[in-house]
Amino acid sequence: MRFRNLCFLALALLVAYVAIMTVAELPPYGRPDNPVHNQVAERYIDGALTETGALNMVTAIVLDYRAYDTMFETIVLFTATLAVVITLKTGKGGGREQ
Amino acid sequence: MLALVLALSSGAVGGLLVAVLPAARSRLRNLVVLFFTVGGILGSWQVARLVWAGERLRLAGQLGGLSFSLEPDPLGVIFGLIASTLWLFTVVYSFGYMAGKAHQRPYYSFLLLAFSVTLGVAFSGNLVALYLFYELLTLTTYPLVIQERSEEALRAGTKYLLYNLAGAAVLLLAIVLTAVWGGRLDFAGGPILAGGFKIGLNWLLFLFTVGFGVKAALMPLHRWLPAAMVAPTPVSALLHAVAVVYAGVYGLLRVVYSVFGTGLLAELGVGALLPWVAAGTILAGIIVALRQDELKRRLAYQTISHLSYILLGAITLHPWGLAGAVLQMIGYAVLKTAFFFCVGLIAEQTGVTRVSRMGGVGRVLPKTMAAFAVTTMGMIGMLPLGTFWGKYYLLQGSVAGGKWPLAVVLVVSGFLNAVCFIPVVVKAFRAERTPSPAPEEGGVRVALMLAPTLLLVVIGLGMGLFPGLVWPGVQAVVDWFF
Amino acid sequence: MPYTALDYWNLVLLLILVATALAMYFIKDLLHAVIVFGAYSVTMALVWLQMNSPDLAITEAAAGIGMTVLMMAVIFRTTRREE
Amino acid sequence: MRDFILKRAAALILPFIFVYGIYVILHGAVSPGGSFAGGIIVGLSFVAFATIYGIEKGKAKLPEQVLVWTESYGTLWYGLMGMVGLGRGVPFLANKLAGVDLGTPGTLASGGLIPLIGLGVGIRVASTIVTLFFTMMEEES
Amino acid sequence: MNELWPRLLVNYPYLAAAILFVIGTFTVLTHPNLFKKLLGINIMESAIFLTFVASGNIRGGVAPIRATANAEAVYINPLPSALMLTGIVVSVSVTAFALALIVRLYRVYGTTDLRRIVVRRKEVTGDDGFAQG
Amino acid sequence: MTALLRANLPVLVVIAPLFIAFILTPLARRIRLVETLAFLATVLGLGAAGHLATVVFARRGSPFIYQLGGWPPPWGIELVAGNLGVIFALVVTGVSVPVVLFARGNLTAEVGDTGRVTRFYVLYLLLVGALAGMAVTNDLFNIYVLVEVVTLSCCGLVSARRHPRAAEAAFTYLILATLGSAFVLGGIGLIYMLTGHLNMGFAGQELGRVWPDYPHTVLLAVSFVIIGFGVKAAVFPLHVWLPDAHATAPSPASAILSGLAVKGYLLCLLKFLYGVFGGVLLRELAVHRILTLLGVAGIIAGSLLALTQEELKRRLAYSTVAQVGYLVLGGGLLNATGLTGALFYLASHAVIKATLFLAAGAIQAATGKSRIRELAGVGRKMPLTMAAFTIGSCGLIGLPLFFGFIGKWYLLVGSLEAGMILPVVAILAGSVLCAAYLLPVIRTAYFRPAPAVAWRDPGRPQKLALLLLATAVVVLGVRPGPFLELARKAAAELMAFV
Repeated sequence: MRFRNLCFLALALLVAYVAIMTVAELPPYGRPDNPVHNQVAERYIDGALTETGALNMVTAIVLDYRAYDTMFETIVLFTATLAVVITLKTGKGGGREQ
Repeated sequence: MLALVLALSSGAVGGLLVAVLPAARSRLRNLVVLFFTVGGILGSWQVARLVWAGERLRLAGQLGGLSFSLEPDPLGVIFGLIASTLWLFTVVYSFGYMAGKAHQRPYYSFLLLAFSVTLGVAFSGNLVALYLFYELLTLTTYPLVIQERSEEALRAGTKYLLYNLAGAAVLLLAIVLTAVWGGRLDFAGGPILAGGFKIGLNWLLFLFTVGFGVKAALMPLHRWLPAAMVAPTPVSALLHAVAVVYAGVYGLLRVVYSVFGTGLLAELGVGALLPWVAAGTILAGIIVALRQDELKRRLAYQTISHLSYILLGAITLHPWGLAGAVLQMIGYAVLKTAFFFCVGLIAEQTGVTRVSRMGGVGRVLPKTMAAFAVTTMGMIGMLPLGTFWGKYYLLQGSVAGGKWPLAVVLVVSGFLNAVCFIPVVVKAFRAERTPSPAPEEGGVRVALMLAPTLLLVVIGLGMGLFPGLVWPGVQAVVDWFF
Repeated sequence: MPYTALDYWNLVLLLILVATALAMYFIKDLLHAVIVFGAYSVTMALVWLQMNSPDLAITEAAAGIGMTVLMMAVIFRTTRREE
Repeated sequence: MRDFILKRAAALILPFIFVYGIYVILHGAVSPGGSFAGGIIVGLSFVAFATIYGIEKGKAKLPEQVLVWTESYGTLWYGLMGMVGLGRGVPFLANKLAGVDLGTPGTLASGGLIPLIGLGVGIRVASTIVTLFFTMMEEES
Repeated sequence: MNELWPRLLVNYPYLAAAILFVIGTFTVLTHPNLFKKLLGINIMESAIFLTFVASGNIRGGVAPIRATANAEAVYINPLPSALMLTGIVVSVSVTAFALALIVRLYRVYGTTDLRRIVVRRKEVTGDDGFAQG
Repeated sequence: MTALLRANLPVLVVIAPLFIAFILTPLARRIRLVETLAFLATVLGLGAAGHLATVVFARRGSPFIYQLGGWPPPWGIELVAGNLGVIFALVVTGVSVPVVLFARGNLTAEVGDTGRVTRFYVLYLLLVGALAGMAVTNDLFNIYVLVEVVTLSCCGLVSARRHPRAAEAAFTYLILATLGSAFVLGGIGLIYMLTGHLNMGFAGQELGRVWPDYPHTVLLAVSFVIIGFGVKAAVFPLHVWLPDAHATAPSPASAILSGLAVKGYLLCLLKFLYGVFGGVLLRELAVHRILTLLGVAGIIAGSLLALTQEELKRRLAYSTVAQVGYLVLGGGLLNATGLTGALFYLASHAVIKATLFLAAGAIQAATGKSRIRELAGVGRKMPLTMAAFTIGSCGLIGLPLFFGFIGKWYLLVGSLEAGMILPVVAILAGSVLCAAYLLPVIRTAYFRPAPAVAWRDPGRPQKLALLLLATAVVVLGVRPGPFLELARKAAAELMAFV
């Protein structure tokens, strides 16, 4: 157990090193000229009002531009409910399992 | 075309039919088995006739970019004829041998299936088809090996499977390499790789040798064969002396003449090494056989030795060598089957399975022992028998191919064969002690076993006295490749 | 780039996040760990408010604090709290 | 018996929490928050009710069958909303393209299908949360 | 090195996220208690959410809700926020399911500690449970 | 009406099972209706996928692009039903039909009362829909959401089994799979930060332009994606959860988990590696070598581990680890032949593993035995079940004329084209080992004396399901032509990025 923990620790340190190098390399935080602020984001910002009628751009994206994702998101929630029920309601006989 | 389909499907249909027949109806089953075996024989004779007449039979299919074809040529036809003809004898012998034994239904069912598969090996027109039937042959004969269902049989079966499946895997690799380098896989149209020399060809030949060598029981890969002798005697006779091992030998002949071609093979280092592997196997096999007390094991090691005769002939790369190989294939198959039948008869009637207890058997079973004696002479390669001619051409071929030490090996091996079996015959006729159970020569059961044995011996003698009977077939093979 | 007050405020929040995350590993009492997780969620919601994502902040507050922590607390009524 | 004050306070506060949740759901297109946050708030108001007044009363308020229905048909509702435009030859989940009136931005009815979808999702999330808690709370009994 | 530090200081939210991620992963993989594993998963996920959201932020920007008051405002990128909204719901779902499983495990084994579960597996399920693997 | 359906085919494949799933829960009392509806849903999905295939064939190479909500690519979510999508959609829907047929009237013993069975079906349909979604989606974040649906429904299916070990297996699975999702999401985040796009095509283009500026980030993103999907798809050293989960799940669930769910993640991995990162980057970072090595290790280790298992379902589960190795290996060869082989093998393994697991489930249900050496005589008492198992085994071993062979052949040729001998050896050794761990089962079932107990073949729907799958193994093995053509086109589609 101890040896395994040490192994994981070493692995985590390795990951941390790469992560730090990556962090140093990533586009600087909070700049308006970063790659993410491209034409995609611009259209969401400028077009949300006219194209979807929502003031809140996040809602516009969630429920209109990327509504398909949100459909699956509700499905995830639905799945989780089903899974919880199927896990906990083991049927007749209370907590007994066969 | 119809003949080809008939030859191939007859066994499979019969096998499936037997599998669904009720176990109790043994007489009906025997009739069905006989009917479909004869059907297969008729089909294969018809195929042979057509091929010798120069017709081109071809059944081809596409398997996802891989062509898959059945196209018998003279060599395949010879193998097919040997297998199908001997199958009939074996089936009749089995009616006697298996009578009253357990698990008859799977036995006949798989025997017929293996018949189809063996003919498939013989008639396959490209490497993919050959690989398919080669692999199927392993799987269909496995239940026959474990026919006894004893622990020993199951162990032997596992060994059989592992050796052969591993061999098939190596073979698959070799085939893939051939496909990548040669661009095609069909046998028709000359050697596949004749186009040019490549560095890896030595390795390819090595892989092919290992792949087919497992079934052909080349010496370091032979260990499954003695183990598989736990099977019932007809199975040992047919499959492990003829059909299965010939599939390997046949594959090697294919590799030499259809995949590489004699020209290319002569340039390869491994190709030059092969005759010596074969020669080593010949000698080692028979020497090991000398030390076996159990009769079937002795025969098994002798099989290993004799299979390499055929290889030896093929690898001399000389027309006479090839002729000798084909002649040996025919003659040896007939006599070895008869040999095993004799051993089976002896064991069934007197319970003797060991050389050391053979004394006096000749007195109680004179006909069987006479057949035994004749086949022994055949194994040595004496004149009035078919194997003589094979050996003669092998000797000629090795000398003509410039490898005269091989001829010496052949002669020595003949001598060792004599040492191996003549004393057994002498002991059987001369020693006093009588084996305990009373023999029952004369019943229908024994007649069913004895008749095919004697008939085979007669055929062997006939081939020795009138070699012209088989010569046209041999000639066709030699003409085909040279 | 000089830090503004907002950045320092952010830094403090992030440090709290790291500290609570570490604390969660070491705390023995599971209920306490869950409470710390609640603190972690609140801090996260604040961070997101700082990062101009009020939608996320509200959702995190509802989901992370309300839902997850409450669920875990409900679970502790049946299972053992101690590690 | 167990905490009178708590029950009184809950009776006062919970309706407001509930209404606030509905408000968040409905104003998803206008202000921060949205159907998920709102749904969770609505759901948690019921959960709090069930925790304080006992799970039996909670179940009496929201029978299992209702939960099952809202759960399933809430998700279906989303898909049906997505199919509004299909008849007009526009793709699945289209909003403006489907010819829905977007309304006046800034008002509650703005955004075409967005509030409708949002309402469905909100109810669905709420019922999910209630189901989850009820299922887990049943454990102890 | 003198390149590294200024860049790290600029990207401090990412750095924090990386640290959180490592802590979370470590917790998931090494902590024997099932609850702590679950908390670790949550930490991991929120670390990634943090990365996403930070990448969409702009210093001095405003929240992506169009207000009539200042038409000149620099709105931040709304996409990461929208995505992470989904992410949070997913993580809540996973948490709920994992809690349900923990309850069921507790019902069977009477503990939430992996080490003890391994010990009790044999006596509860009647066989030696999971083979090596 | 037909025009309407035709115009919406790509999304129809996805939502047909989902929509029916949504209405099932309230119908729990009428279990027959639920079963029929579930069957209908999968048949609908198969019909849609088949229709989609003909449409895509008719378009001669240009994929069927579907913009959800009418939003054009960089903004909205785009579904691309190319050959790759079609092949996977066909596999998913095709395998799901017999599996749901097998489950009919057969789940009470393993799952429980009607409410649980209904929820099992709902989870099953959600899984199928989400997998079909994976086939056609072309959006990074959409993949993440789909992956989560698949993960949760898979874990739900595992925990549906009423067995103490099921919860434990499901928990391990859930935790590790969520760890994997977190890694995947991290990878997506890094890609998004560098490119600003979530559409795969745009992100791939942009990444191909900017990656020299961010070497570490790209490396981290690649490793996140590989680790993430590797955990979920049970690529060898990360496979620890798989045997427990697949062996304890109810049999239909095992079939679908081993046959399809794992493949869905692999498909996503391929989409990421080829579609987003692209061949140049893969070569630059030597990712393809790593994949090949992982594949080789997986084949050998998985097979050897399978060999040591005594329980039939566990043996099959470890076999899945080995077979995943083939697919990863094929993905790492970076040539069209290898990819063709991998995609074909993906399909064949889906069908074959479903056959094997269903047969194993039928055997377990009828005999109550799970260990291999207790199965003596099953072959004679349950002829159809065992015949299906035998056919499936032949396919998995890779005999010619069975479904598995062509895929292996192309993988072999592909490895040789890539000039690597190690994968070749591993593939062949894998075949032999596969024979070594499957044939003893068949031997015991057929050739050992049977005890005097009345075991029977399962009921009619179960028989029909086994028959369908076994027939598919044989028919597609004898006539792989059209399917192979599809796989080849799909591989060409992926290779277009290299």
